[in-house]
Amino acid sequence: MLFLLALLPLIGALAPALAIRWGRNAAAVAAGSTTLAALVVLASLTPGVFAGETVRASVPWIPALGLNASLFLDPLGLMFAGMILGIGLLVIIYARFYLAAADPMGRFFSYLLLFQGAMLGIVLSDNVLLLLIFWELTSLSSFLLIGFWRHSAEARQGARMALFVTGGGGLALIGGLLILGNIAGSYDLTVILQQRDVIQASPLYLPALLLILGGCFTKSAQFPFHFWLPHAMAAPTPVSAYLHSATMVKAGVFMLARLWPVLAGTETWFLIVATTGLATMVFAAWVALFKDDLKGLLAYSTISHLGFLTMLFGLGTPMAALAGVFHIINHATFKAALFLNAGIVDHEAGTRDLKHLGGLFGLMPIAGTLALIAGLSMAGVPPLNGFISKEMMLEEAAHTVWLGQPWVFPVLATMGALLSVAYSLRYIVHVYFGPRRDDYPKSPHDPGLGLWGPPALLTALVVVIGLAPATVAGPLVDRVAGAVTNGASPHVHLALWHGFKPALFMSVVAIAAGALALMMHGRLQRLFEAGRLPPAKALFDAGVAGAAALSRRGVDAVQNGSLQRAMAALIGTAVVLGFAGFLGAGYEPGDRPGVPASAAAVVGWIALVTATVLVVLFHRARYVSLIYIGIVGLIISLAFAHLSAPDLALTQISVEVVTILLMLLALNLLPKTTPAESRPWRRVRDGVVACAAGLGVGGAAWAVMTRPLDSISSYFWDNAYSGGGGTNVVNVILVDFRGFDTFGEIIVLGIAALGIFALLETVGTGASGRRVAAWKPDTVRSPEHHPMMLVVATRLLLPLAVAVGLYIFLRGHNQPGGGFIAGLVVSVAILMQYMASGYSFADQRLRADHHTLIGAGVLTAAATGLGSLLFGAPFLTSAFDYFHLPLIGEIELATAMLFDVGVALTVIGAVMLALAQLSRVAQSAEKAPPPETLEAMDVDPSRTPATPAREAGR
Amino acid sequence: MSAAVPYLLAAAVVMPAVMGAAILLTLRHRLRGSRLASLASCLALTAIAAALVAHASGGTIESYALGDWRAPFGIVLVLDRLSAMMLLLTAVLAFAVMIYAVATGIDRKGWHFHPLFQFQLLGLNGAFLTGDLFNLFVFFEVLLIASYGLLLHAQGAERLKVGVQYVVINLVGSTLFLVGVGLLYGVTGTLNMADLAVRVAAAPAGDQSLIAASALVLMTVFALKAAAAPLHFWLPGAYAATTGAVAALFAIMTKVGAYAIIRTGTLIFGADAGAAAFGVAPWLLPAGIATAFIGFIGLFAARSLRSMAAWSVLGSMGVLLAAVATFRVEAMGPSLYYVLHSTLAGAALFLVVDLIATRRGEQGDALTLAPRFCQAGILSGLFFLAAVGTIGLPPLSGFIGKLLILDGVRAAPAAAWIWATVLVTTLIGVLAFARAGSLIFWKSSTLEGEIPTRALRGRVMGVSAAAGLLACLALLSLLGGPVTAYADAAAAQLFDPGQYIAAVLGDKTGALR
Amino acid sequence: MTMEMLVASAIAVLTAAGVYLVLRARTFPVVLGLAFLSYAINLFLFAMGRLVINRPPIYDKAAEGYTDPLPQALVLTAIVIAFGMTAFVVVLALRTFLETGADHVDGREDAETGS
Amino acid sequence: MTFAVEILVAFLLVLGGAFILIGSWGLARLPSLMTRLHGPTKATTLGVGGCLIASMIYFPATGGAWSAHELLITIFLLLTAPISANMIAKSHLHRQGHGIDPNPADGIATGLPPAPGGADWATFHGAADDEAPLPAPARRPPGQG
Amino acid sequence: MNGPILTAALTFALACVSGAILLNLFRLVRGPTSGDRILAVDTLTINAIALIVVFGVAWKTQTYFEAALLLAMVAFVGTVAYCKFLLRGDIVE
Amino acid sequence: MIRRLLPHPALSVLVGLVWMLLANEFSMGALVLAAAVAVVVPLVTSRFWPDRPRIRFGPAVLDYLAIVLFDIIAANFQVAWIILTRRNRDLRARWLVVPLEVRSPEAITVLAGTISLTPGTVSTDVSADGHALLVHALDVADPEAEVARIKQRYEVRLLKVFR
Ligand code: NA
Ligand code: NA
Repeated sequence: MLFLLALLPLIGALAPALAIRWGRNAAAVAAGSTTLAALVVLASLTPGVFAGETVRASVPWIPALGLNASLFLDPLGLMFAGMILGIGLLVIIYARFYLAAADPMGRFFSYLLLFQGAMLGIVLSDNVLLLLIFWELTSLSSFLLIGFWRHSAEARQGARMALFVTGGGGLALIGGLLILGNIAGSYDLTVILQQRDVIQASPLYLPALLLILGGCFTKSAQFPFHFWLPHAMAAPTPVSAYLHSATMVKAGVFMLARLWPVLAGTETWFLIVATTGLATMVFAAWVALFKDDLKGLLAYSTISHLGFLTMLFGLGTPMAALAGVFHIINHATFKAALFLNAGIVDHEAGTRDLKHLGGLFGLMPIAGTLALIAGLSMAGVPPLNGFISKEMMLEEAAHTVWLGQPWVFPVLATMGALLSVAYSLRYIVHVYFGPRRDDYPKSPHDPGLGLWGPPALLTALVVVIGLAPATVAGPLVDRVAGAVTNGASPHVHLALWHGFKPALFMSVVAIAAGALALMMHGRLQRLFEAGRLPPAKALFDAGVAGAAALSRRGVDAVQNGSLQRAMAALIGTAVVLGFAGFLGAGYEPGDRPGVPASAAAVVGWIALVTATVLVVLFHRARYVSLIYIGIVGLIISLAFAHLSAPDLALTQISVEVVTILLMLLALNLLPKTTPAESRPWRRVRDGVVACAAGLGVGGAAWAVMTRPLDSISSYFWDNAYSGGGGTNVVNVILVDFRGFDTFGEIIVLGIAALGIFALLETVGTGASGRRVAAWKPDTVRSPEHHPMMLVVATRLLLPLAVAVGLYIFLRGHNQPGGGFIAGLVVSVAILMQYMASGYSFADQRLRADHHTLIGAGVLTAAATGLGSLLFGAPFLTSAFDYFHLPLIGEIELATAMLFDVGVALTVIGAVMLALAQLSRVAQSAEKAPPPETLEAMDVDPSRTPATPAREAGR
Repeated sequence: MSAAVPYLLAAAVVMPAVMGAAILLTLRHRLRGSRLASLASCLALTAIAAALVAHASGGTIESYALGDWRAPFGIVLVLDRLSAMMLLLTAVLAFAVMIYAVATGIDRKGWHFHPLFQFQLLGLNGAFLTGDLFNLFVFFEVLLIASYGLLLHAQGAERLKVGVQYVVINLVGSTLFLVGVGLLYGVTGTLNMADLAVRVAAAPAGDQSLIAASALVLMTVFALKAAAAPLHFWLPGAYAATTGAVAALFAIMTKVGAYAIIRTGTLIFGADAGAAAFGVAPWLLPAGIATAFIGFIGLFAARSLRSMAAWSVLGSMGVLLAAVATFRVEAMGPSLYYVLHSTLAGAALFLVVDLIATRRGEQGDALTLAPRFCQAGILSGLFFLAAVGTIGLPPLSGFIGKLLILDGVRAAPAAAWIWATVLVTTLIGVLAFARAGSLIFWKSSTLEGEIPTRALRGRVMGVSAAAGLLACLALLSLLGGPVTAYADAAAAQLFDPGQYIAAVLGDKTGALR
Repeated sequence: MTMEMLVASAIAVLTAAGVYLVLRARTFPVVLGLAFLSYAINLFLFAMGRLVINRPPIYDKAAEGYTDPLPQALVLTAIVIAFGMTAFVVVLALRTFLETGADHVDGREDAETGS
Repeated sequence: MTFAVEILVAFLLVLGGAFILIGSWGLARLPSLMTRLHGPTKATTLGVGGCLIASMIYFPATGGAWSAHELLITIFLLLTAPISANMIAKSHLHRQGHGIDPNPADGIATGLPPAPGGADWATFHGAADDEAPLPAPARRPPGQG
Repeated sequence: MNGPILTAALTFALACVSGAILLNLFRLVRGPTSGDRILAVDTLTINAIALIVVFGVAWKTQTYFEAALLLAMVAFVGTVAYCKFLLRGDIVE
Repeated sequence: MIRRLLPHPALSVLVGLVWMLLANEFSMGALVLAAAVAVVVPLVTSRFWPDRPRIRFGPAVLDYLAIVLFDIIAANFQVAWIILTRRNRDLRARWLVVPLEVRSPEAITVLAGTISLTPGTVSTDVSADGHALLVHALDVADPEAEVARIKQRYEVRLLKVFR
């Protein structure tokens, strides 16, 4: 049942959005009937709760977090649920008639039900985490409701401000409740509420309290977090009536009441809560007196009454808590009635400005009467309900000593009551009485029943509770107060007449002086203007705008799109962390004997360092740097050869040349020099970072090389031949032991080629297309494209190089070589043709499609690996055997070699795709002739006539 | 079921590779065929991953010896709860993104989208499954090079500019990765992660400094991928400049970095690692906190919706990293839940933002006013939900995730810092999204006219893909119980590396050398 | 003088040169820097197997011992990957230059080099 | 290995080494690129050839396998060295002819003889390549463009 | 073990090649033209082949033969490419 | 059929020979493989060498090879001597123009290569019509005599080889 109760509005929220297809009434009926259904469910549970039973329902949700969908209904929850649903129903009826035809009513009711569901969730939750979810949901749904009139700037700003403040408070509440739950050892409210002593003794009590109060005070608009509430008045009036009288702002008070048993009663609680409440009550009442906007007046009055409630719960005495509970009911009735009344005035007269209102009583007697009654209740005038709870409050205040001062509370509470009387009377007098005006924007008269019915019902409650409090409200208040105080509340007979107590005296003073204050309104107004606080909205807006500007400036300054900065951060971090790691732990130098260096090695080192230094010094001359860097690659290949790594030497040699070709191809279209840009300090900084990085990596290499190695490699020794069928252990590792690495590696190569293709295929379009079209060579160029001798030589070299490639491939499993190197050798051989005879000549003759080669290569490798699955062995399991063939003799066939075929195909495909694509771009930049007009060589003496031919090269 | 597990494991890495190559080989010029193959592959991967999650949830760790060479000598794929979860996350994300890409036709805007996408999935799955540190490097490279291609997909000057930066910085990162791996091999003589764990734990005192240095260098690389401050510079520009679909897919990319930190940080450099034990924690914690603040401040300062989405990815990474940095089992489960959430939420936001941008005519994704556009109603709702998800408000999973993290880190010494970070950044996020949403949807409604919608692709399917991801967030929230139970169990597994080591090395640990 | 000294110092010099160059503002020197880093790291990774003269990891009855083959295999993989990456980044730099008219790493517009 | 073979191998090595050094010495000391070209193209090639032949003789003589593949490198070098030299000379001719990196020692700008019959040299005929642009070859991306 | 004469010859040859490489470096640094530098690199590569061959004899191994072979090929291709760039800017056209 | 299978018979021989040198072993298996390679490789690369030169195999080739080999070795000493002893300012570096009778590109290439390999001379360029070679000589007293020597010693012999 409880779940039904909580879920009805949430699920029902869909109904109006769907029902709006059938009209506004349908939407309203959908919303109203959902609420009514929930009310019925609540009513069915009420007898049990009144009988002292706590209705519970629980479903485990996230047990790991202690977040369970646990609901319970106790008298406090019952009271709030009743208010939420009851006033909700009235507001829905009212809104049906209040909203204009242009307003999207379906969405309005959906938002409203969403909010209603969230509110119900708060008051029904038996789990504080669940409660937090609903709490934040109220913030979100109220954001949507306040911003409902999206075209209005005030509505948008008000919605954002409300979301920011109440949402922010919600975040504090999260922190507070989590701490609370941790102290109590459970997030279940029922459990927490039993742990008063544990909680109050905990050192975390204060932070928890502060955070929780942060949530409560923001939600219930306590000073200094009150400023959002007046701006939330930009919402449609039904929303204001609902959210800002009975529900959302009361959520904060509800939390105070809910946690009262475990949090209240300490000096800290009293000092913070009661003081804040008192200050808010007086301050807001003072401001309310001077608000000319009806809803503004009501908003500050609401703030003041929330302060009133906060103060009562802050006092920490059971009696005060009881008064608080009672006033919650009373405030909800008269304030909702007044909000709805303000809506009627606005609706009928076309303005809410008190300066433009007055004398409406004659025009709108019904509304006027209702306002009169509700207003007097707000003023605390007998025999209305507001009077009774105010009396109780004053009585409590009268006995309160604040920091050793017995007068503070009584005086200020009286002051609050006085101002409350003043602004309430102002509402009544300045709207309904005084001279009738003729400048109303509209012609006011009493509205239809739909608009005055709901406030009339509420006003009836005001009167009935006032006249017979013990009968009407007594049982409820008694039980709720019992729930709030964990059974400690006194059983008080609610009555109009309390006898001659200080409160009566204070009340009389307040009413008399309040009336007086209204009469002196003009003079007080000047005083108010003089002592006015800076407008909160302006402050908030300026704050947000300032924060936005500041953060924007900060972000722009830090995130300036500089790669150099990012790079320096990365390398700097690595250097710092690397050294920090190294220096933070034990180190012992190794004892591995070094390998003596030959003179040749020293010369190689000199060559390497010379070439490196040359590149660094002259890197701005790009072409020459490429010549220098060739030396570096060469020396490294030699080093690999020298240090027992023939495969590496072969690979490095062949990769090197392809890389250089690639860079030369690119450099053709790039600027040939690098401008001098770095300032000296920048170069010094970079130099320092570079040296530190060099020292780190070189030092690490030194440290490792000088210590012995105990590696897994002996296994590769023992198994390469017997298990992998090869004598070149490196190759067996590549295609077998760690074939999966190689599988990934060729895919990397293939993807790189695809990426290159994608990048260059579109080079003729857009800005780059224009640049390519306008491209002019920036160097003087020889007229000869394809030198004869070169062409002839490469024709001979191609078959030889292909044979070499084949040879290197076939022996790879047993001797240095393998698919990758073979692929590169063949690629280089083909590239030689491209260089000598030209792109068009070579491309025409090379029938293989690069994409196909890559795809086929990867698929071959994958298929080789998958083949093993057919035999029930894992992916990439190899097989090999020796076969005896006639003539040829013993040969070995290994699946690993098929895998290597895949590698070679991919390599050839990738390299050729990249280089062909690059030269194609150069071709279009050159505006080169179509392929068929080009011969392999420019000068062909066997073809050219004996006469001089200057045009030979063209 | 468990008999199929080895095949499923192999399929998770082989199928995308084969699919990618096959599309390249046979379907290069056939759009419809490519799309079908791509979608089928994503769907199949989802099914495979779901089956693997179901298997892993039982708690056994599976080790698959590629090439039939036993660990630590060959390369193994290892399935534990964490890797299974990451696989499923990747597959679900990929499926939604692929639907979106096909629906909006972005796959036609350049070459080789589908092969690159499949190879990207290969890289991700390989990285999550591999049990070998060097192989992790290889798959990092696979996923990076594929991501370069995807990032630059459909090109344009802005994309190229950020592309250069993204590529170059990652290449330097790859170099650092090799420094770390190499150093670790040089000291321990092994590459298998389980074996590394054993050997690092047994390393002599004189080697500790080198191990610690390699650990931190590796962590630098992973932090770069995870975009932890101050290594985050590459992310906002790159993610904001690429296409919506790719950016959405990239929501998982930063998680790879986080995954690697978690994996190596608990397995190799975990509690038993001597001087290197949790050595990254004191660095990662402030970095995570800084990242969260930088991300959310950037979000607040952003000038466009796409860049908001990009910064929000950074912000959520910060929260995640701060939680991970506590290296406590009770914070790790929440972190894993948050990984799921933040990936899907980030992706959803990117898709929603892309939908909005493509409908707003010249205004695109700029935070400026524009007249009413097509599907504004539903998109405002989706944007609201995506924002709610991203910021971490109820009822979507972000709120649960944050509650979990707050609860999980509470016993950590830095709890107050993390709490403050999570709560304050959430508030900044609220403000930022409220401003943006109210501008784009509310304030813009004051303008007259309507933006014409010519040739708008993927009206229904595109929106459905985004909505589907948001529905996943709701589902994560609704199924919070089982999901957190799984995540907590995964965390427990991580903090008991003995299980992993035993599963990979068998009981012959250390006997083979 | 030992080979270890030569190799370690060479690694240091290559790394420093690479780092210095990748910190430059134009794509071309950055590419050169990446190449240097690649050289440095290949040598470094190789050195992790320790330095051994004339003991190639190939079965040979006459051989007295072998060097560690595993780092060699790793370096091979690393070389291939670095090659693919270098090719890609070279082309990317070119394409970006053609698209934006500048080869600044930040894509900054550049008066003198625009064609 | 017989003493005679050892002497032969040693001689070839010494000869090869000497030629290599002389070739590079020529490269270092001769006054201009064209003159420097003479050293490496000939002396170095021959020097390397000497070492290769030494190796070729050495392995069978020490009981190793029959080995002639060093011959392959020698042939390869003999095949490519003239082409390399030719290309370097051509590029030098071209650049000097156009006054790039001027290095007058070779007399290219001043003293280059004309080709017979009034024809120009292929690389350099006093004018830069300023040919008129021809239409760029067009290629459309199929299908998915 | 190699005899003393051969050892001496090997040492001499190694010294010559090393010296030659240093001379190549000198030309590389001095230039002055790009052609000089290309020539220096080309010569250095050829000298490297000699180095490999001599070491092969000294170590009695033929394992590095392919490296020498590839170097010969690569030196040629590299030199041609460098020159082609100077001549035409575009090395493949 | 044979022509189609062996587009360049001479090349096939060369490739087969190279393969045998590479394989570095003489066995039946190696021979068979060499034969296969000798057929396949020229076949797949034949498109890059569309018009093969016509070469007269026989003593002329051997004669040419022998004389070139001898010249290379002998004259290397001469160059070495110049490098070691001659002062730079005493060098008589000259540009020579060698008018050509040979017409086939292959023949000219061989001639130019020979000139470069033999001491004291480097082929620098070919004329735009391909009918003359530009040769740089390191140290030449009488340019005409040197040109005549080149033509007589090499070109005449080459004309016999290339038809
Ligand atoms: Na390289
Ligand atoms: Na295998």
